Amino acid sequence: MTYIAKPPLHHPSLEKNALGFTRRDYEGRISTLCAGCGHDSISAAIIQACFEIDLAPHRLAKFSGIGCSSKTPDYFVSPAHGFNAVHGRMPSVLTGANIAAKDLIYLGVSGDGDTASIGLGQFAHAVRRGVNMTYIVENNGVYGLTKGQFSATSDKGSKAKKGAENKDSAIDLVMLALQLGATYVGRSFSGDKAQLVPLIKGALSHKGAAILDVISPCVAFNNHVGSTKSFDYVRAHNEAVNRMDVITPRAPIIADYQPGELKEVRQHDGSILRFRKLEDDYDPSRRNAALAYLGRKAQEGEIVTGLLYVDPDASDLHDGLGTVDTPLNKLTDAELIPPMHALDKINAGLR
Amino acid sequence: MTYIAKPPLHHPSLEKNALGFTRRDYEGRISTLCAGCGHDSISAAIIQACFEIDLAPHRLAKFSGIGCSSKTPDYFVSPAHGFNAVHGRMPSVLTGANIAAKDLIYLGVSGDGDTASIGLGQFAHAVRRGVNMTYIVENNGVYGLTKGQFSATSDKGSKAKKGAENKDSAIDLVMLALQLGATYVGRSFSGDKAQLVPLIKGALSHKGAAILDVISPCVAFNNHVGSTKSFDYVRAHNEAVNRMDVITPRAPIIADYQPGELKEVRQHDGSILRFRKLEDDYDPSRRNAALAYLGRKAQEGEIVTGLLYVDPDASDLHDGLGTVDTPLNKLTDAELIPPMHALDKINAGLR
Amino acid sequence: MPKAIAAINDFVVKFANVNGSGSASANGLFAKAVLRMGVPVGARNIFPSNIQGLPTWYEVRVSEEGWLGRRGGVDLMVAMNPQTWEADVKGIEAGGYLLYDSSKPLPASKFRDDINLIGAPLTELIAAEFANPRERQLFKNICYIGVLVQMLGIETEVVKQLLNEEFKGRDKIIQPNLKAFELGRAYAEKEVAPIGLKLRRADKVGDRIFVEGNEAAGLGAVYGGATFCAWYPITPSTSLAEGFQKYCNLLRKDENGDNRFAIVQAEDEIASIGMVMGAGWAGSRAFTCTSGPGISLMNEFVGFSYYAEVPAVIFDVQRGGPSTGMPTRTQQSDLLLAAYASHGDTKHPMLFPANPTEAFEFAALSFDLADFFQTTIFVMLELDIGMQEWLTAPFKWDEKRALNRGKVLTAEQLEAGVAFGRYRDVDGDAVPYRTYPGTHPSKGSYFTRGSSHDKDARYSERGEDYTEGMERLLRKWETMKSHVPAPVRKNAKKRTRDGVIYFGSTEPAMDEALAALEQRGVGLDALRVRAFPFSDEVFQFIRDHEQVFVVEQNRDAQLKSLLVNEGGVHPARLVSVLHYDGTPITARFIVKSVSDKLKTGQAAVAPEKVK
Amino acid sequence: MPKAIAAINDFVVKFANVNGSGSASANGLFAKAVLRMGVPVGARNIFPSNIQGLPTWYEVRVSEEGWLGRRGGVDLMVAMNPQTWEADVKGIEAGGYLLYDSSKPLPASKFRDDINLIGAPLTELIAAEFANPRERQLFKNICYIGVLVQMLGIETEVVKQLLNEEFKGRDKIIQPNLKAFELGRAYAEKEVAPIGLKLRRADKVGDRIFVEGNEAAGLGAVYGGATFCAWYPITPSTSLAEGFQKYCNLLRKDENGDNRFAIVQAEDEIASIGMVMGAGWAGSRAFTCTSGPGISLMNEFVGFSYYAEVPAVIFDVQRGGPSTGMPTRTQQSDLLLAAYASHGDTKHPMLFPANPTEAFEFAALSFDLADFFQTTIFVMLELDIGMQEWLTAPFKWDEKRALNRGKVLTAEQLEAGVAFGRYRDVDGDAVPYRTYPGTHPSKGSYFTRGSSHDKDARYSERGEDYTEGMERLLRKWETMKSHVPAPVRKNAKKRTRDGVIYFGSTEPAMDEALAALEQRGVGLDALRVRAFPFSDEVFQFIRDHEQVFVVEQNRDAQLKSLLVNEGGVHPARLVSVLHYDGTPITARFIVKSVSDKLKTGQAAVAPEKVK
Ligand SMILES: Cc1ncc(C[n+]2csc(CCOP(=O)(O)OP(=O)(O)O)c2C)c(N)n1
Ligand SMILES: Cc1ncc(C[n+]2csc(CCOP(=O)(O)OP(=O)(O)O)c2C)c(N)n1
Ligand code: SF4
Ligand code: SF4
Ligand SMILES: [Mg+2]
Ligand SMILES: [Mg+2]
Repeated sequence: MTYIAKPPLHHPSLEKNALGFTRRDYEGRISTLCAGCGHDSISAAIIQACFEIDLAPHRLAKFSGIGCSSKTPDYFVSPAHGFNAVHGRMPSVLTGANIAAKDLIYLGVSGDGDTASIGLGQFAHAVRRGVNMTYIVENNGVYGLTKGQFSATSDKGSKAKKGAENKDSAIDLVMLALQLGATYVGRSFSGDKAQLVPLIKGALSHKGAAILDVISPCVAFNNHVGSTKSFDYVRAHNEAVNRMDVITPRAPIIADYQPGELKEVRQHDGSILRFRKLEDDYDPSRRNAALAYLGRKAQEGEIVTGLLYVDPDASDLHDGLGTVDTPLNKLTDAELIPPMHALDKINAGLR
Repeated sequence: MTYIAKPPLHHPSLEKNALGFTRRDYEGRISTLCAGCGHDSISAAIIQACFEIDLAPHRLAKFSGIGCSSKTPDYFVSPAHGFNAVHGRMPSVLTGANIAAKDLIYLGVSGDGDTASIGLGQFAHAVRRGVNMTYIVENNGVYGLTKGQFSATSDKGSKAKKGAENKDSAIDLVMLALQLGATYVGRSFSGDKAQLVPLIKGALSHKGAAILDVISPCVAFNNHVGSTKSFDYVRAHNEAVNRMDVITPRAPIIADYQPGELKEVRQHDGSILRFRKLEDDYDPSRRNAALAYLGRKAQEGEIVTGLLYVDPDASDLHDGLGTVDTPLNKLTDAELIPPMHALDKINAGLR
Repeated sequence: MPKAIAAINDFVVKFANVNGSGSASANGLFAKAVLRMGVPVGARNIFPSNIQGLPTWYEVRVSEEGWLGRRGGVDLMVAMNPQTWEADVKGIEAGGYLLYDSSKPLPASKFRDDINLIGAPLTELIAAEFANPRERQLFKNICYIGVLVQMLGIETEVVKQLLNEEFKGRDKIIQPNLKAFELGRAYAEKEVAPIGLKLRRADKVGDRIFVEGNEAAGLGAVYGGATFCAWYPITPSTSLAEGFQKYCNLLRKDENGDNRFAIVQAEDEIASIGMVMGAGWAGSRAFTCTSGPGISLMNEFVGFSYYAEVPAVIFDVQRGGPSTGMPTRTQQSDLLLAAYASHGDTKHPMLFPANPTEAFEFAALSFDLADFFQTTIFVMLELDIGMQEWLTAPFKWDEKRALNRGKVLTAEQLEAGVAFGRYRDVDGDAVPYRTYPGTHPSKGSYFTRGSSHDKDARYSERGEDYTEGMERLLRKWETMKSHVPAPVRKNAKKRTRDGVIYFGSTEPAMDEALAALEQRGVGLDALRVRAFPFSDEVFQFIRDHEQVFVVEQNRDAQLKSLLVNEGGVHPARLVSVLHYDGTPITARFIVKSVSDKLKTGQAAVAPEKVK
Repeated sequence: MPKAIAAINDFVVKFANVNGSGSASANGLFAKAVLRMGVPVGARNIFPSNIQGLPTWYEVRVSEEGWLGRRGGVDLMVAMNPQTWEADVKGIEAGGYLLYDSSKPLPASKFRDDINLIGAPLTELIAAEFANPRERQLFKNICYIGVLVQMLGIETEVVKQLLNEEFKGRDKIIQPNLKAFELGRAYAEKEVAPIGLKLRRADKVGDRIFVEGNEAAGLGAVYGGATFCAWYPITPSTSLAEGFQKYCNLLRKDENGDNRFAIVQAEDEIASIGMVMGAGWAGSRAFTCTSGPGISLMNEFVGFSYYAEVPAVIFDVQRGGPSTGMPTRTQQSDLLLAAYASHGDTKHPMLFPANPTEAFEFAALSFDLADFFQTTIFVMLELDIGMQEWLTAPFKWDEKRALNRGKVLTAEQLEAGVAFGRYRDVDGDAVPYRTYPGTHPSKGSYFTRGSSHDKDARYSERGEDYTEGMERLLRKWETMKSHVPAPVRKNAKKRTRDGVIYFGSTEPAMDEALAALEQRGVGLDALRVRAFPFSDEVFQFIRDHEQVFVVEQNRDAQLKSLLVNEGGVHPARLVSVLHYDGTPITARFIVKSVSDKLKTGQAAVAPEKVK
């Protein structure tokens, strides 16, 4: 059992933000994830981001599907309502809530299995609709909660040519989101707080569908994007200490690197992730260019991180629906129930 | 009620192919689609293609979901087994059959609603797996059988910039298929037999997932790729002859144009489709290049047609699964049931 | 040749056409004309699952007495579809009438000698006056209406009036219609001898309206305060979403033309119900409408709604199952699935409207029930109600009626220190309190999940927490029994030991059947069930009778199963009458089945054999 | 201080640990050691729905008499988890024993004075010998096994032997384990006084094997000729697919190492069942394995399978519902859903294995049934069977047994002119013939669809075609009754008017309960139901008794509902005994419930109140 890593040094958790909340006000229940799980680092980043943008904790609405990643909304921002949906169907639930209460900030947290396998359809259509939300995929390339099977993103990052020879070609959620019309698209790494926190802040402030693909290593099943052997690896590895049922607590992996830099990150199973951070002067306003760049880099086996695309004045689902400013869940009987004479008129028309 | 358009001129239906079959041997039951429906033209093209590649009719296996388009497998190649699955789930059924009987040729026919809306997830994952099949989307940008609602492809072809302002951004199935690793990807128009028949022949002969997006106008609901008003249009239009329940038989739309040419096709509702046929010297071996080209043309409001990408020596699902050459459905008891002594050994190991 | 059927204001006319040919609205015009004559009609479209070119029928029951269900049999057949000619001619009662297009001569073999033939050269008449083929196809329909109107003695003015109303001011449309109509009428006046079937002006329609159940339900959702519809097109439910849209545009726009509603066509049914869950959870009244296949797909979320206690309304416009089945035929065959949908121990309330008026009322009511009980309410419509126009009581709404949003704690209450535990049974009715998201800065937030939880919505794997919650859900189920619509009882004139239970669209045919049986000296007390869970009256009714017929439009006696399972009733006392070929049940079928079973004393056989 | 519990080869040991700490296999070693002593054990893991850091328990029932179900109560608690210490200590029977880590002193308040305390400084012992923290955590487990072995008098050799078998030749692993084991054993030898619980070598295990039901079912699928598994991971069914994979790799590779099988991890459960449909349709034996949520998602395809008559096998390893519920707890609560899954009128056969041996047999059988009846067969496993190791009869296979592929026409037969109509009832058993795709160049092709069809699989909207098909499906259902596994009856020693019906994992607890009740003079005839539809014997059994208890591990008496609904049984004669908190039912619970109900004469109350 691990606590969300608290920011270090003299009780910074007692600092107050513009609304007078301390970081503690954005914390949640004790995490039940494995010690060192990347997901906990992401929860910490979410807490930091909400604190820094001065979001009143109860104005947030948290959603998730099913999986270790999907458990995390219970571990941050307790004053916010949370909704653990069924597996792979969180996007539709979030969409419905957003339609009902447009005055809240919507955050969806999911896993690569929850989003790219069972949830692919709902993910794609929520993006198409431009639901005003921040959607974070905690991507470990594996099914953690069910003990280490591959997910549809498992091969991401491996050489495209080789990739073609792999059983199933991997789904790159970032490219998919771009193609489906997401208006804020970024990728990062759970261990790169310096990059992740600003990305989340931007996503929470963005109007429209903001998609963040966050690589997040699983310490229990040592899987990683690009790895194709990790499940066997777990068996072998665990057998060495003679039990299939041993999960050794690990320290979270940290990665701190500069714009433009290529960073090789070694995971718990020794595998390497090759992160390429976008240059400072990268222009995130060109959708097709972003797609092309990602395609090129993927061929070189690099995982591009950073803010890949943003349309600052995107419109969202409510614009399309033409709903009133008052959230639908706050409309009064008077606004909802038509007068009796309207009914008389309708009856007359049906005779 | 219409018959599949028979090829014209002196009983060509009596010509024999290499196997001694006449075109009639590839026909099906009488179509119950609306007179002039683009889907019937596609059925005719399928018949032509099967005839020309000398496919023994019973070696074909036909699959579809639910919709007007999905009814068509009943209207071609009667000697082949057919399977009308449930709505949007045909890809999984075809995959299972393909795994069971690898010695048949697999053809899936679907609609844009069946594939891009409810079926998006299964479509994407069947493509990822490289199922050895020809998958034809009879794309009319509308739900025909349920009377004219939009489908997820409804806006395709309209200016990307404008598109961005539309409610939902459209799904381009061709770009999606390319990104998900399809190894044969093409687009055509139901009225362009000269282009369509060869595309289908190539797809049927290709090993791996071959995806064809075929634009196919709906005469009843006059919808078309890019149209955003067609449902209202139907109402208005039909009202002019004072009934909501009148479907006027139409002649199918024909389009014959040259490689490299830009062809404007006027649909029954007067709307325009702008087709750009690939140059003869287009190189279909570069996946990323194809994606980029499609993106560019889409911005110019052009629908690129032709064979966009092909990997001639692609591997398929069975390669990944390492199955024996004998189709699984032909394995004998002897090959399937392990000997008793194997069981004794297993028992011993469990004491 | 048997005696020609003679009847005034009491007969069945059936039209046989090809779909997409424009017949539907012409036939509808005929039904409306009869209504305008003050004579009630029950009218039903029987249409194929395709868009153009297949057989379609329209059956009109004319009944001054007011029997609006299907009677069975056809007195006058308007046979306009060569594909189905044979069966259509065969279907006519001996002594009945056949109206056909005599433009092309037909061999005698095509006819019957025990019916009365009325040929009218419709094609010729129209061809003489209209040039373009589309108009020719189209106006043939209105032309035979002209013939009928003349033959039956319907007032011409009535039809002209209807045409004028329908196309107010659009002369370009009205003129050719009137012309075609007059062509038929004049021909009949000259060439067709008066027949035994007559329409005579009466005053039996009253203030009733003529409307489809789906449209009524859509309107009911507007009055019920629904703000969000997430749906996926499927026959026969599509027109419910369209009805909601139509009336929202009419009644739910604010002064700036902005929408006090939202309608999303989802990518499939799982997404539809998922969106409804999210909206219901957030405090909007939300619904989806679908049919059998959609219910099958929604199972997982329905179970979630039951266990996490999230309000939702699902309109299931039932069609012929199983699987894709008969999409354009009617059935009552989703009861078992809806009642116990999803894995694990679950139960879900259902409402059974019997006509468009109740479709309107139950639609509105369902949102109060969903909000109060925080669970999924199924409104079990049927194609026969949803997609058919019924002559039914006008819509009413009590101006004083407020929306019952159930137990929702406000910021003020929380601020005032009201203790909040999401799944606590505070009031003893097993219905817990909830909060909308964002209600209060520090109090009232909770976590909704489909996994096991304790009274305060915290994740828990403790057996005690789990069973406590599951038992409360059972108690909540008990509470519902007195909140859902009570059954409607009609007693036989004389005391009787026999009863009959039925529901939904069976009502009109049952009314006629009960009268017919009573005439034959068979008296049955009748109970129309209107909701699940069943209230005690239902079981009291069963206890009050030795044997109870249960009339259903499905194969497996699904309502009977629910009665037995929920009420511990001895199955042997419930005798099933089942009609499930996809056509609406008829009075004659009920009369015959009940009479036969009474003769053979079916109800007496050993339990194992019953059903 | 009550008398210390004294028992030989008959007691309950429970281990309380933290998951992911390596305790599971250490505890498993203990159970195996007892078995090697010739004494039967029933062993159960109770684990959380997470990967590391939450409470987990392992309960071992030691019973020379052979009672392998849960008895209830704990005689010796090995309390290694501070999180659950209180509840764990509380759970011990008065006079029972508590083994704990005494490295850190604990206040008296933490203990009870009516139990016997056995402290062992496990942490210290290990810390003294092992440096790295991971090893320290790990070997603490094997260390307390050493203490137990010594305390209970298990032969040390047995444990050493087991370790050597498990890690054949891998000394680097064996040595530290032996060391840690010896540390604990030696300590106990010196410091722990002998206790009242003793293990004595016996010869009661016989040739039985110790195996999980999921692994057994996976193996059964291999012998049953399954060539394709499409699945989606979900607890508690995942290990079934893994078992199939393991045994396919062992037994189904050809000489070139190519696979005579295929396993696909689908993107979700809808795709899994869809693939199974396609493969079954094409003539391969295919299955999927899942749990409740998956069944909910598969509804639509299951209905398709019923109506289009496509063979499929679904293993439902049941867990605690509804919704996500209790993923790692056991229940029997998917019966109603599986029996009537999907919209419209449908019924689906179910098999109820009671242990891994039957899981093996029924798995193999299910493919014959699916192929012969061309419909979905549900094999209803339970977490308690699937994910627990059971001491069970060894697997057997009759070498002469051939796979029954059902009514499949070959090219030769078609060539010879055998008439083929896909949905015709040729043999009078209502089971039609089918063909595999590609069988014959011109004969034998047909079109499979979920929409209404006629005898020859042509699309049809005619009511007659539809009802003919639906009635044949009912007759097919009748045929099944004599083909599915018959119930197993055990009569009480003396004649009795009371009976009990149960199924699945309830068997071992029921066996012990029946014996206990008999001792108290309560004799019950017992019937274990093994399949749905129920054969006549089941209803005969009910007729033979005045009252029949129905013991189930769900809240809503789902088996009772099926009995009443399918057999027309009077619900009042069936008295439910329900256990559904997610833990396996215990003998003590059954004894108490039955005794209580017999006292209060429950069975006599009015029908409406029953259940
Ligand atoms: C309908 C359904 N199918 C399967 C499962 C089992 N299940 C729980 S979590 C999970 C996968 C989670 O993977 P991912 O989304 O990547 O989350 P992670 O644990 O890796 O963070 C699955 C298959 C389920 N809960 N519901
Ligand atoms: C589960 C389910 N939902 C909805 C439907 C109703 N339905 C039938 S066809 C169809 C859409 C068909 O659109 P498309 O695939 O584009 O085919 P088209 O008719 O346009 O050729 C729908 C929604 C269904 N049959 N099953
Ligand atoms: S299993 Fe993997 S994903 Fe799940 S909590 Fe442990 S480390 Fe994280
Ligand atoms: S409705 Fe449209 S798609 Fe369907 S058959 Fe008619 S023309 Fe074709
Ligand atoms: Mg994952
Ligand atoms: Mg379409």
